[in-house]
Amino acid sequence: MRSTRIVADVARLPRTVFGHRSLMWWGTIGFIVIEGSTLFICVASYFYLRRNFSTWPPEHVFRPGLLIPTIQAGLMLLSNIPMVSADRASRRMDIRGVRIGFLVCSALAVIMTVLRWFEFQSLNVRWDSNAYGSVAWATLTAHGTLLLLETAETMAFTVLLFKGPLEERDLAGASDNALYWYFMTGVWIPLYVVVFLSPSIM
Amino acid sequence: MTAIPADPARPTDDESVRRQLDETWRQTPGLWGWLTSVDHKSIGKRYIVTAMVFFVLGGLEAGVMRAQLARPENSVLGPDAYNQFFTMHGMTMMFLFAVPVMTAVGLYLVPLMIGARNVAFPRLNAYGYWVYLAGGLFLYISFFLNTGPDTGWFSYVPLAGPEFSPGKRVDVYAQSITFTEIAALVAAVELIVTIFKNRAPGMTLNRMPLFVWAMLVQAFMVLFAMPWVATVTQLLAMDRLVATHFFNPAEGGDALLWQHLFWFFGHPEVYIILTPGLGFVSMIVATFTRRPVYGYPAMVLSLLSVGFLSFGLWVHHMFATGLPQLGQSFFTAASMMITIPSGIQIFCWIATIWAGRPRFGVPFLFVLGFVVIFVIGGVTGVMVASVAFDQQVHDSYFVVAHFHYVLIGGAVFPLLGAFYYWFPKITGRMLSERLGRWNFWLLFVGVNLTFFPMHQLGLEGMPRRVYTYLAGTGWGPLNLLATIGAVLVVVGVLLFVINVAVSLRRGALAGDDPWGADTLEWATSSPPPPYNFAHIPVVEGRAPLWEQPGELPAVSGLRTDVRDVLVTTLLDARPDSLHRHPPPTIWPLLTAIATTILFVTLIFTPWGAVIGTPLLLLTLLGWGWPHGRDHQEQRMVEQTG
Amino acid sequence: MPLTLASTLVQQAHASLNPASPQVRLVDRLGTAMFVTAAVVCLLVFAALLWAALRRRSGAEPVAGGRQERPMKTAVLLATGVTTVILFVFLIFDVSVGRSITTNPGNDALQIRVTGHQWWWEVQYRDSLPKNWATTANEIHVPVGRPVVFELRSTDVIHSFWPPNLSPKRDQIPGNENSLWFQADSAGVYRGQCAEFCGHQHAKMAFLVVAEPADQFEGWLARQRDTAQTPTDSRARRGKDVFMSASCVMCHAISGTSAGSRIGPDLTHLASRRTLAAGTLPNTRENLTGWIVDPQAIKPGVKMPPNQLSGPELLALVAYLETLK
Amino acid sequence: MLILAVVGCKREERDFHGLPSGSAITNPKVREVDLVPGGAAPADSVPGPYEENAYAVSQGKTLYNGYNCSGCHFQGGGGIGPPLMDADWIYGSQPQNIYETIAEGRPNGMPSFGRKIVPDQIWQITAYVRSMSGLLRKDVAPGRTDDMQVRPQEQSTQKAKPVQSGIPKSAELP
Repeated sequence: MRSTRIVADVARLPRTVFGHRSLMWWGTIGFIVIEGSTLFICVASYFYLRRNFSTWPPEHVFRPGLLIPTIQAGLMLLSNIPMVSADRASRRMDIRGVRIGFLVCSALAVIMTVLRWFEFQSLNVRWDSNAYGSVAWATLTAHGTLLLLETAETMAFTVLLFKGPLEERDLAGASDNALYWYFMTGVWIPLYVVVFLSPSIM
Repeated sequence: MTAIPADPARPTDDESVRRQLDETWRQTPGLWGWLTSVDHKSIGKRYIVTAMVFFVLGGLEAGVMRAQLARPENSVLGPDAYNQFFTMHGMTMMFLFAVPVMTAVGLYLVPLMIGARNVAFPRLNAYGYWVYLAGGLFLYISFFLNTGPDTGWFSYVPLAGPEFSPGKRVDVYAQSITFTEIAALVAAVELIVTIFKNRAPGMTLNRMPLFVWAMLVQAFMVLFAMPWVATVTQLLAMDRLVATHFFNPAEGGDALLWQHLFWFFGHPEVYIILTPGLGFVSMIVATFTRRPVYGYPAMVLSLLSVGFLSFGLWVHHMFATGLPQLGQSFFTAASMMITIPSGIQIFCWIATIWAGRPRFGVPFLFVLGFVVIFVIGGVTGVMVASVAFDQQVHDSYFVVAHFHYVLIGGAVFPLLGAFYYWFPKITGRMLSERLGRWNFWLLFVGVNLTFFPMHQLGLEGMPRRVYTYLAGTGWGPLNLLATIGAVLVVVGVLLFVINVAVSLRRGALAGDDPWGADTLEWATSSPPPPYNFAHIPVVEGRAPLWEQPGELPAVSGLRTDVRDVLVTTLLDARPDSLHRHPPPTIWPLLTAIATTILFVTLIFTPWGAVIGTPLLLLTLLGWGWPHGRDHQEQRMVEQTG
Repeated sequence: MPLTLASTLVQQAHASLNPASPQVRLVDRLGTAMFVTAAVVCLLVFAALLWAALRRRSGAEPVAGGRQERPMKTAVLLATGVTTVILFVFLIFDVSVGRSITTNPGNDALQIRVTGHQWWWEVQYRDSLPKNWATTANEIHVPVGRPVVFELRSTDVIHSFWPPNLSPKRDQIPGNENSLWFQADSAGVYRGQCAEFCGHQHAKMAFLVVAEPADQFEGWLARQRDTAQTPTDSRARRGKDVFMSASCVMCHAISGTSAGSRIGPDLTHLASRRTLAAGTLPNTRENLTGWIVDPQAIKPGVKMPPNQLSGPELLALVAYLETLK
Repeated sequence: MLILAVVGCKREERDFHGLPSGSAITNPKVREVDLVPGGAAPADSVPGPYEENAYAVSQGKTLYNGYNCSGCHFQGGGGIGPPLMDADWIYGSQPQNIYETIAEGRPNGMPSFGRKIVPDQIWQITAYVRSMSGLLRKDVAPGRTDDMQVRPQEQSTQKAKPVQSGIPKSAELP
C-alpha cells in the first residue's frame, strides 16, 4: 500500500446532515425514480390501450365512482401538513414535534390503506373484464404497494420514535421518510386524475 | 515507543491505524461471516464468480444448440428442448451474466477507484446479490425440472400469453426477470450514490476515471430502463395468472404494447452491457500505452450521449410490425446517430495508441480484438438500422451475427481483458500471460468463425430461433463452419477457466501495482485490505498515481473503531460529513429469502401475497431496526415529554 | 426416412441475394452499397489500428497534451466528420428505398389474404363474389408482372411473412392487420419461411410462392375455385368414407363434401400442391402416407395427431386424397 | 421452492406422440344399457393420463373450442347440452366417465365421437372438461384465452364437490 502524507483532518465534520447532503436522501431519490417510472409505465399503458376503444370507459362499463377516490386524494394532500411539520421538527431536533407528526401520519396512512380497498370497488369494473379494467386495477395496485410500504415504514418509525434508543441521525432518517411520503402522496394526484377523473371528463 | 494517542478512537501511527481498521472492518470468519458480509469486495467477488458460472452455463447451452444445427435435420435436441435452450441461453447471457457481471466488477472496483471504504449502502448491496442468486437458482432449478422458459428472452405475446404457453414456464420467465431486475436496480442506486457522494476529496466530476464515468452512465441507464421490463413482465404474469387483458386484442388489449414496453428496456439493455466494457477499454488503453486516453471530455460526452440516445432507438426492433414509415425513419436516424459517439470513442482510443508506447500484454490484446470485432458489429448495426434493409434481414441469422459481434466484441472481450488486468488486484496473483495469449487467439478466431458465416446465412434466408432446417435449403455447410468455430470458443473459455484455477494457486505474486497504472485502486495492496485505504487519499488530477509518484496526500480523522466513511459533495468532492456504516448483518439474506418466498409462491397462488408480504415486511423491519447503538459519538436525543 | 425437400422443386435459391421483384432488387442495391461502404470503413479502421499499435517509435516518453495532440485532434475530427457524412447518405438512401417499396401498388393489384396458423399458412384468393373465393394452403400462386397485395393476418400467435427473393418481411399480428405488396418479375418457385418465433414448429413453417405467366395463373385459379371431384374409383370412394368417418373430418375441409372444418389446411386441391406439411415434404404418395400415420415424427408438436387406421383404410384414404387435384 | 418445482415436473411435459397405442379405454361392458344414471364408474377407475399435464389440458381446451363442443355446452354454462362448469354430473365426474361420454355418446343428444377423435385427444378434452369445474390442480388448469371474456378462467375456478344428479327431468325423453 502506498504511503501517505496527511494533508487534512476531517474529524470535525458533522455526522447528522439533512437533504441532499445525506446518503439516505440520495438512496430515497433513487427508489423514487424507480417507482415513479413504474407508475409512469402504467399511465403510458393506460393511454396506449385507450386507443383501442371507441368509448372510454368501454361500452357497458360504468364510470368510476368519484366519492371515495376524491376523499382519498384530499386526504393524501392534507396528510402532507403533519408530515411537513414533522420534517421541519426533525431539522430542529425537536423530537416532540416529530413524534406528533408521525403519529398523525401513521393514523392517516392506515385510513388511506383502508380507503384504497374501497377505491378498487369504486372502479366499477373487474380486472378481468377488459383491458380498461386491467390497466386501472394495475395502476391502483402499483400505487397501493407504495402506500402499503410507506404505511409500514411510517408506523415502524413511529414505534422507534417512542420506544427506541434514539440517535440524532434517526431524525435525519425521519426526514428522508418524509421525502418518500411527499412522493407517494404527490404522485397519487395525477394518477387520481387519470384513473378516476379522465373517464368522466374526456 | 509510541505515544498514547489523545483519542483512542483515532490512533495516529500507521501500524495501529491499520490494526484497528482491520479489526473494525474485517468480515466475521467462517460461513456465518460469508453469509453476513457487507464488504463490497467480498460481495463483488462472489457476484463475479456467480455471473461467470452462468456465463459458462449459457455458453454450454449455446454449444448444444450449435451441435443441433451443425447439420440439417439433426436430432440432438427436439423442438421443445431447443426452445428452452435458446431461451435459457438468451436469458442467462442477458440477465444472469452480462448485466450482473458488469455491475459486479463495478461494485468491486468503483469504491477502490474513487478512494472509498465501501459502497454507499453495504446492506443493500448484500441484498442485491442474494436476490440475484435466488433469481438465477430459481431459473435453473426450473430449467432442470423441464419448466425452463421456452418463448425466447423477448417472450412476445400472444405466444407467451396464457393461451399458447400453458404451464408455469413463462411464469418462471416473468418472475426470474423480476429477481434480476431488482438486483440490477439496487446495484444501480448503490453505484450512483457511491459515485456521487463517496469520492475521495479532490476527485471532482471531471477528474473521475473513465471507468467510473462508464459505470455512472450505466447505472443511470439501468435506473431508467429496468423498471420497464420489470413492469411489463408483471403485466404478463397478471395476464397469465389472474386473467387480465393487457395483451388480449379481443378485450381491448394489444400485442404491440408488449413489444413497445419490452424494447424500451431492451434496447438500452444492449448499451447497459456495452458501456462498462467501454470503460474497461479506456482504463486498459491508458495503462498499456502509458499515457492518459486522448480526449477525456469527448470520451465523457460520448458516454453520456450513448446513454441518452439509447432510449430513442427501441422501435428499430419493430420495423417489421408495420408501423408508419415516417416514424420508422426517425428511429433509423436515431439508430444511425448513436454510431457517432461510439465512433468517437474508437477514434480516440486509436489516437491514444498511436501517441503512446503500447505494451502488448494480454489485456491489451483483448482491447485490440475488441476494436476489430466491435467495429464489424457496429457497421452491420448501421445496416440493420435502415428500415428497408432491416425488413429483409430482421429475425434472420444476419441479426444473430450482428448482435453477437456487438456483445461479444463490446462486452466479453473487454471483460476478459479486464479480468487479466484486475485479477492481480483482486487475488494478489497474476494470470499466466502464455495461456492468456492462447486464450485470446482461440477466442478471436473462434468467434469470427462462428459468427461471420451467420451474416451470409441470414442473407440466404435462414430465420432465427429454428431448431432445425431442411437439407434442401443449402444452409448446411455454413452452419457446420459456425459449429466448428463454436468448438474453438469453448476450448478458449476452457483455457481461461484453467488459467484462473492454476493462477489462483501458482500465479506470480503481483504486488500493489504490477502494470504501472494511474488510478487509485493500484495504490492499495493486492488484494486490498477490508478497509481499502488506511487513510482516504486526496486527489489532485485525473491520473493520481502518475501525478504523485511518491507519497499520496491523504486525510485523517475518520474513526478507526467504528465503520466511519467520508461523504463528499457531489460536484467538487469537498469533504462534507461523516457517515457510519453498519456492521455485518444477516438481515439482507433473510430479506432476500422472504422476497424469494413471495415471488415464487405468487406464481402458484394469489395467497403467495398473503404469506410473502408480511414476511417481507418483517424482515425489512429487522433490517431497519437499530441494533447495537454507539453512544459515544452520537448524542442521544433528549427524551422530552 | 430421407426428408429431402425440395431443392429439386425450388428453382431459385431461398435467398435475398437473388432478387425476383423490384422491391427486393431495391433493397439488395441498398444492402450492397452499405456492405461495400462498411467493408471499406472496417478495413480503414483496422489499418489505422494496426499502424497506431505497431508503428516505429522514437524519442522521449509520451506525455499528454502539447503539440503531439494536434494531429490526433485533426484525425479524430476528420474521422468523425466522415462517419457523419456516410450515415447521412445512408439515411437518405434508406428513406428513398423505403418510399419506393411502399408506393401504391395500383388498382389492378391481385388481393390475397394470407393467415398464419401454428404452423401453416392459409391462403385465400378473395373476390367480390364469395362463390369465387379459393382457399388453399402453403402454396401461393402469383401472376408474373402484376402487383400482388397481401393482406396479412394471424389467428393465434405472431408470425412473419417472408419470401426473401420477393419481398422484405412483414409481421402477422393477431388483432393488428398488416399488408405488403410485391410484383414478381420472373417466373419461378420461391421459398419463404415464417420469420417470427411462433412455437414448436417455427422451423418447419415454410411456403412456396409460384410465380407463373398470367394465363397459366388464371387457369390455376379457376381450378382452385372448383369443388372437389367425386371419386369414381371404388378404392377412392371408400377412402372418402374413411375421411368422413375418421378424425380427418374434424379438422379439414374439402369443398363439395360435408367436411367443412377450418382448423387445419383446406384439402380440396391437396394433390395439386407441391409440398406437404407447410413446405416440409415433397408431395409424394409415400410422404403423404407417412404423414397421415405419424405427423409427430416429422413435425413434433404439430396439431395433427397420429392416426391408427388399418392398412386398407389408409391405402383407401391416400387413394382418395390423390384424386383431389 | 424445490418442492413446488418438483410437483411441476409432470405439468410441463410436452408429449407430442401421446399415449402408447392401444391405451384407449375399450371397455366392452360399456353399452347403451349401462349408461343409465348411476352407472358411473367407481372412484377407483382408470385415472386420466393428463390430469396433471398443463400442456395437454390446454390442448384439450383448444380442441373443445375447435371441435365445437361449445356449440351445445357453450363455455361450460350449458345450453343445448348440460352445463359443464357446475358441480352437477349426470354421468359421473371421473375421467373415465367423461371419456366414455365423449367416446360413446349419451342418450338425449350427445353423439359418439369415439371414431372421429383419437383417444389421446379425448383424454385431453376429458382433462379440460374436468378443469372447467375446478377438479384439476390450479397450476395445471388453463388461463384465459385471447378471446372475449365469457367465463372466469379455469385456473381460478373453485373446486365444486361433484354431485351425481342423474338425468334432469327436462332432459328426459318424452
